[in-house]
Amino acid sequence: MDILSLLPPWLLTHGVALLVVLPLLAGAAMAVIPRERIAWTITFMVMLICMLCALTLALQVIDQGRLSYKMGGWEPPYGIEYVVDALSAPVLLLISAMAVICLFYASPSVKAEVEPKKRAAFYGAFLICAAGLLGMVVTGDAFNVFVFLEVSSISTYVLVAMGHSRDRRALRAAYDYLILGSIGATFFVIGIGFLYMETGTLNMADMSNILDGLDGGSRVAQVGFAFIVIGLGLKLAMFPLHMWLPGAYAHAPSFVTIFLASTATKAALYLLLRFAFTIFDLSFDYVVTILSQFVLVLAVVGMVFASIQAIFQTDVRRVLAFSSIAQVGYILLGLSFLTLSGLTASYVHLINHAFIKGGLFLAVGAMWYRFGITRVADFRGLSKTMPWTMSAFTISGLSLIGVPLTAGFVSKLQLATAAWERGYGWAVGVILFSSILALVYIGRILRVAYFETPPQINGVEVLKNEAPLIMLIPMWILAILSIVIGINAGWVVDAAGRAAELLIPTQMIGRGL
Amino acid sequence: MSGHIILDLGLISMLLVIAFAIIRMRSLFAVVMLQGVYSLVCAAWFVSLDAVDVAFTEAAVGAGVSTVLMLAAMLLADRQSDEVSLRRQIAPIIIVIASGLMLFYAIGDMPIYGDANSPANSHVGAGYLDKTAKDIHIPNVVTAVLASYRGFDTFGETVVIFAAGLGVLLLLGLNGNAGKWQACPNGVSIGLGQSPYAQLGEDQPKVSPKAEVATNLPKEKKTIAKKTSQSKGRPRKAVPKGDVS
Amino acid sequence: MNEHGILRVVSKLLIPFIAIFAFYVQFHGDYGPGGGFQAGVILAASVILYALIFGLEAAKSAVPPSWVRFGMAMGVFLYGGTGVATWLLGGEFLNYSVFTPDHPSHGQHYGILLVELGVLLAVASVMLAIFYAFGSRPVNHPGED
Amino acid sequence: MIELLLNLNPGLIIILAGMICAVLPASQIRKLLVIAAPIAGIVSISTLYTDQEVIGGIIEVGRQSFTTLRIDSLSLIWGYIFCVVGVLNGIFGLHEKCQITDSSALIYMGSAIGGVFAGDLLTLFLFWEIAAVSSVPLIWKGGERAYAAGVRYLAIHIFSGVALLAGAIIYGRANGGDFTFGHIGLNAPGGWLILLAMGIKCGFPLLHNWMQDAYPKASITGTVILSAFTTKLAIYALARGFAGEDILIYIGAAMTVFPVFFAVIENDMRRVLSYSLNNQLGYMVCGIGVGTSLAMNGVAGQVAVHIIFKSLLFMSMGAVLYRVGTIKGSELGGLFRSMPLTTVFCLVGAASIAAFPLFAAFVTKAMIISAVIKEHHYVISFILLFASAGVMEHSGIKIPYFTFFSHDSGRRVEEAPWNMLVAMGLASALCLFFAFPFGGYQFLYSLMPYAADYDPYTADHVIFQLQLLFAAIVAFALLKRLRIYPAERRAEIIDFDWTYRKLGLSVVKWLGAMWMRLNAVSANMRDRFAGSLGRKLQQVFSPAGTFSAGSPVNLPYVLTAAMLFICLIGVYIGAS
Repeated sequence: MDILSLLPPWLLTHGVALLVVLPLLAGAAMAVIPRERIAWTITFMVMLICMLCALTLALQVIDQGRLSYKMGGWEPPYGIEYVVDALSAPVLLLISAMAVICLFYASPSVKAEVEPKKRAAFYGAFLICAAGLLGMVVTGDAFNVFVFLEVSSISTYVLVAMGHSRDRRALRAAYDYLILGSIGATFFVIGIGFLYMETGTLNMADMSNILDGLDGGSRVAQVGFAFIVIGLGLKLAMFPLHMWLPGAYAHAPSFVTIFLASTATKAALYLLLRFAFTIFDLSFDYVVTILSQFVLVLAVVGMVFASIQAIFQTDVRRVLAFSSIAQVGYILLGLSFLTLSGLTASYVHLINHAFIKGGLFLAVGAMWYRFGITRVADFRGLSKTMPWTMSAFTISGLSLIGVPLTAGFVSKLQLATAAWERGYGWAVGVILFSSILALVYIGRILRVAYFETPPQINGVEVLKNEAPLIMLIPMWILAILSIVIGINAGWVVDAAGRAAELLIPTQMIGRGL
Repeated sequence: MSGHIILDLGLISMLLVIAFAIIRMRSLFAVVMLQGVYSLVCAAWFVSLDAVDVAFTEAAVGAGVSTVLMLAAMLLADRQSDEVSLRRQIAPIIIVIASGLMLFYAIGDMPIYGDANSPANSHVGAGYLDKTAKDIHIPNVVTAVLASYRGFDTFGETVVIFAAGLGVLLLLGLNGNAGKWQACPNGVSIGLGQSPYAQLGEDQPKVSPKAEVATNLPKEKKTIAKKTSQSKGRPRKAVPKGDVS
Repeated sequence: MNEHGILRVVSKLLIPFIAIFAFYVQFHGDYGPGGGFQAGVILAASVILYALIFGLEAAKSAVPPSWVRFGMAMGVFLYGGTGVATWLLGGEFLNYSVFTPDHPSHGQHYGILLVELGVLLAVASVMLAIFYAFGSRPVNHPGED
Repeated sequence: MIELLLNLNPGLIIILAGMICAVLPASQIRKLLVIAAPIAGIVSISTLYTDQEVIGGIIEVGRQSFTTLRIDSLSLIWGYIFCVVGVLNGIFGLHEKCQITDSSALIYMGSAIGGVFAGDLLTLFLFWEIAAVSSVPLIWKGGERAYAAGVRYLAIHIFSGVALLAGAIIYGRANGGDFTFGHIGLNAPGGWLILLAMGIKCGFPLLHNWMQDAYPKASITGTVILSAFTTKLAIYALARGFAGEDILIYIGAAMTVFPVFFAVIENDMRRVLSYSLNNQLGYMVCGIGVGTSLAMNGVAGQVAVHIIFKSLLFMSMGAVLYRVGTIKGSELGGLFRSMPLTTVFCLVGAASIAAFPLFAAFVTKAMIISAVIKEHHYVISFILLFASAGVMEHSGIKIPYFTFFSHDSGRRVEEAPWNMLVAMGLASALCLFFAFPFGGYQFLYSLMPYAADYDPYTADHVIFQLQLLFAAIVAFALLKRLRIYPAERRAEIIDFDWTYRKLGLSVVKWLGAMWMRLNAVSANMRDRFAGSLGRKLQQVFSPAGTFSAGSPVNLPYVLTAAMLFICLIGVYIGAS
């Protein structure tokens, strides 16, 4: 790659660590920075640098394959290893790019939603959250995953609770999230502990080798696997473990909801892929059983159930939150096929859904910013009062439904094809049915926005009041991205294909079918 | 060896008794104190398991500071907890038993405690013992692992603690004056109270969201919850105004 | 508070020793159990004890909340800064050996000392911050949130 | 350029335009697109068409290949006419500035065209569903009352799509993975399912309710657009898949007759037109059932002219609704004074549907009826003739009479907006052109799937048709004079042919009553079922429902524990 030769060599070697350390340090700095403007600028710059870092890493991975970085200079099984490969590079890029996009939007949004003197610290919590997510994805050490899971979780609880100046229910939502999230993290760390007991190492690659040598390991490893699946299941909102999600998404500040919806569950999903397919792998029968049956059933039930639940919500953010749970179901469905095409579809949807849901929440946030509304019934006439915002919402909404020429269609088509190839004709039906449900819940919002007249205040119809440009830009970036992927999905599918090949090595293809 | 086992069993049974007492006790003050006791007994048990560093931390944090912090938090709340029906305690018991069963399932294949040939002690663990003496020259291997070999983990943990502090800063403020500021949209509010739907009393959720939460509470509480939540669920006066900043 | 004469005298005597013990734990961490985390907690406990006996305001004037806030950040900075320093010296993040290339183990000693100090600072400040935050809340009537 | 076009279904061009419309706040450009897109469609079809079957746009998805483009003599006429009526609709809707209806109209039109050119059943299914979904906003635009109708419409059409998909999969599997959409026939595996899907869409008796439910409630332009595509796409699919199935003859005959009764009693003029639409579809279904080349030609021609004159009628009623604000027969009347041009256009449409010589349906309907007679289905041909008289009765006379003449309602309104007049004028011109004895109908016949050597303007045909029509007119006048005609009040009397009055009246009465009762019972049951289902769903899923409760309830924890437990059992089973 030509670009790589232009960059300083230092960045190429240390970029992996910089990606995590920089936002962490900047986050710490926010505690003492008094001015909101400076805080925003630093946050923005830091995340921009992170995004560039992630981009160079992604290019390097394409160029050289797996990158490894030895924290503290210690050799891997002893020290902590950071790894970037085809599986993690796109997620890193996704997280950092979404952070940058959200930050555009943050400067007006945070002003409306967060107390003035807390804004700097709020950005600090955001930086730590982003760093935690990046750390979870980039690390090659099982315990380090837990550490960064905690880093991101703790700051996420705080960020969600910051919605209390909008709605006191945010505190309750954050508390729910805290309790369930802590159970998840505890289960996860119990699982890691068991794995350590079984293998005597914390390094993922080392662990994988040792487990292979033990042929899946004893009951200790099996129970560890169950704990890890459930712990991560809580974090990624796998269907019946999703209870924390709607409240958290509905009551957090808009900016936080956007970022969380597009990245947090994705990072946890990445971890599930990482643990289930590379540390454990499909040569162990119990892994195959859990993934191809347990996860499959939950995915299918979740897709339908959460979609139906979304239809009955009165608050738009809750509608979208339940839809997120359903979308997690799609991703898990692809994963549970245990085929290359299934995993590719899953990974494509992981990326696409981040863009789609990010775009939707961005638009909803802008609507709150202007009119203080989040309920479906209050969306009346928004196509006239906020035409550009509503158009962006519509594009992302159509993409969520899976209308052709949008990103959502690409991933659903991939998924349906994968299901077909796997011989799950019924799964195609479920995907279709769930899409119809998506059509109903999105259509319900669109109908109110397009077919009803704007409300009147004191007898005067509400006038056009478009969101500020700086909010429109990010949502249109995502909306256009959605269409671009819909028209030319090659690059996303390629990236996903590379990730899937990493997850199911050639000799493993066909295992568990 | 057998003395050790008796000591361990004694400590475990103490922990169990204290844990049950904490669950059943309704005086919060006593609960806080018992938690301190629990931590202390825990620390003693850790010492008996030769995990001195962990024991030290448990004693300092669990028995020391967190007791004080719990007391400070308790001052802001009632001294008595509400009575918790047994029905509500069933779920935690189920979760504990299920997790416990899973652990028991694994026990059969676990290495014997202190087994020098167990993977945890033979692979990387043994390596640390060798390497610390060679690379770092300090006697306390735990410190070497924490601060150097896995120093980045500790960095992460420091950030976790920092994040907790930042959270306190954000939510409570160091001077106890946070939480009064109210968010408001930058424009005309047409939401909730001002929407014609709300004026007609239509389209309101039949049960307000906060009261849904209370569905499992006893009957008389439900009505109270409904009332308060409705008064709180109302929007604040939305005053059209310019840029908030 | 004036009536608790014995408590006041005893604690005045004890608090300096507690603080010193904290530093002992900190610096003896290389040789025995202990380290930044425990030391930070103990250091915070000494201030908290002071606050419990002499009142929150007195404690706040002795250790102002702004210091606490600063200390939190400084703790992370000290830890992270050590790592950044190793970067600047050409090593990996937190590779202390680059401090003294001739004697890697000396570098490790310095590094461990520095990061443990960072942990101490962060832990002590955060503990105090939490205490201040809870202690300063006006006591509400029960039932209000 | 041709290369690119060869791989592009003309419907996709229009769908793309529709998508652009969805996000384009500037209404002028949108309107331009709305008219330009169908014209582009015409151009693209005419470039693509050759004498042979054109196959292109093959997309490979996994192991499945989708043939998105197939133009042959059968689909050609549908494609053209859809584009033409698209232009007309675009002009008619120029005054309306709604982003979403513009875009959904285009997407809907595009998917109908796409469906016509679809080469395999799966592609057809895709377009079939897109058409269903994209047409719903047109109904919703009709206001509060239309919402529920839209949902019902959507549900029925989605069901139709699912039936089609299921049938297609069964059919394709039985054919070894070949999904090509050719003649299917009822004996093929999955044939009945596919027929059911198409039957729903083209309003087979008892499956037709959605049409009279949704169309009259849709927005003014919405009804015009809706009337053109959905059912004709289904007719195309039937013609392609089930030509020559005898059962269709009887279904078609039933379809032509039963709506007549309702059309006569109905007060809402747009609903009258919906019934008459259903009746017209009956001719086409009947013709498909006969399946000879003459019949198929008749069907194709009938589709073409029917789309035009039905749009014309709906347009004129739309214009009235737009200006007057109501479309109830009892509240209208005497509008010819204030809306003279609309009146003229409406009369042209009425004459066309009634198959007056020199008006559109004359040259096509006769083909179907002669084809039926040629195959010796005399009873059927009699039924069709009777229904023709009925058409004359309700669409040819009733609509213009009660709207524009009758007693004067005293309403003085403006003439319809210019764009509506232009659209109606063009449609009227087409109606006249297609029946024009010198070069007009010949042109229409040249587009038909088979070579047509049929001459509609023979003396006996003209005279017979005129006799039939005048009989109907006399009947109407007589009934009117005798004050039996159930006009402005909702009476139950219906009549069709004065010679058969005594016998017919009682039979018709009985049939109508039974039909009404059946409808009422089924609607009641449907509503009760939907209501209780809805309540149940609400209880479980709504924000106040069982599954939305927050943390103090035990559910999340119990579920977590349960999942852990199940997971462990899974591990145990997997490992052992």
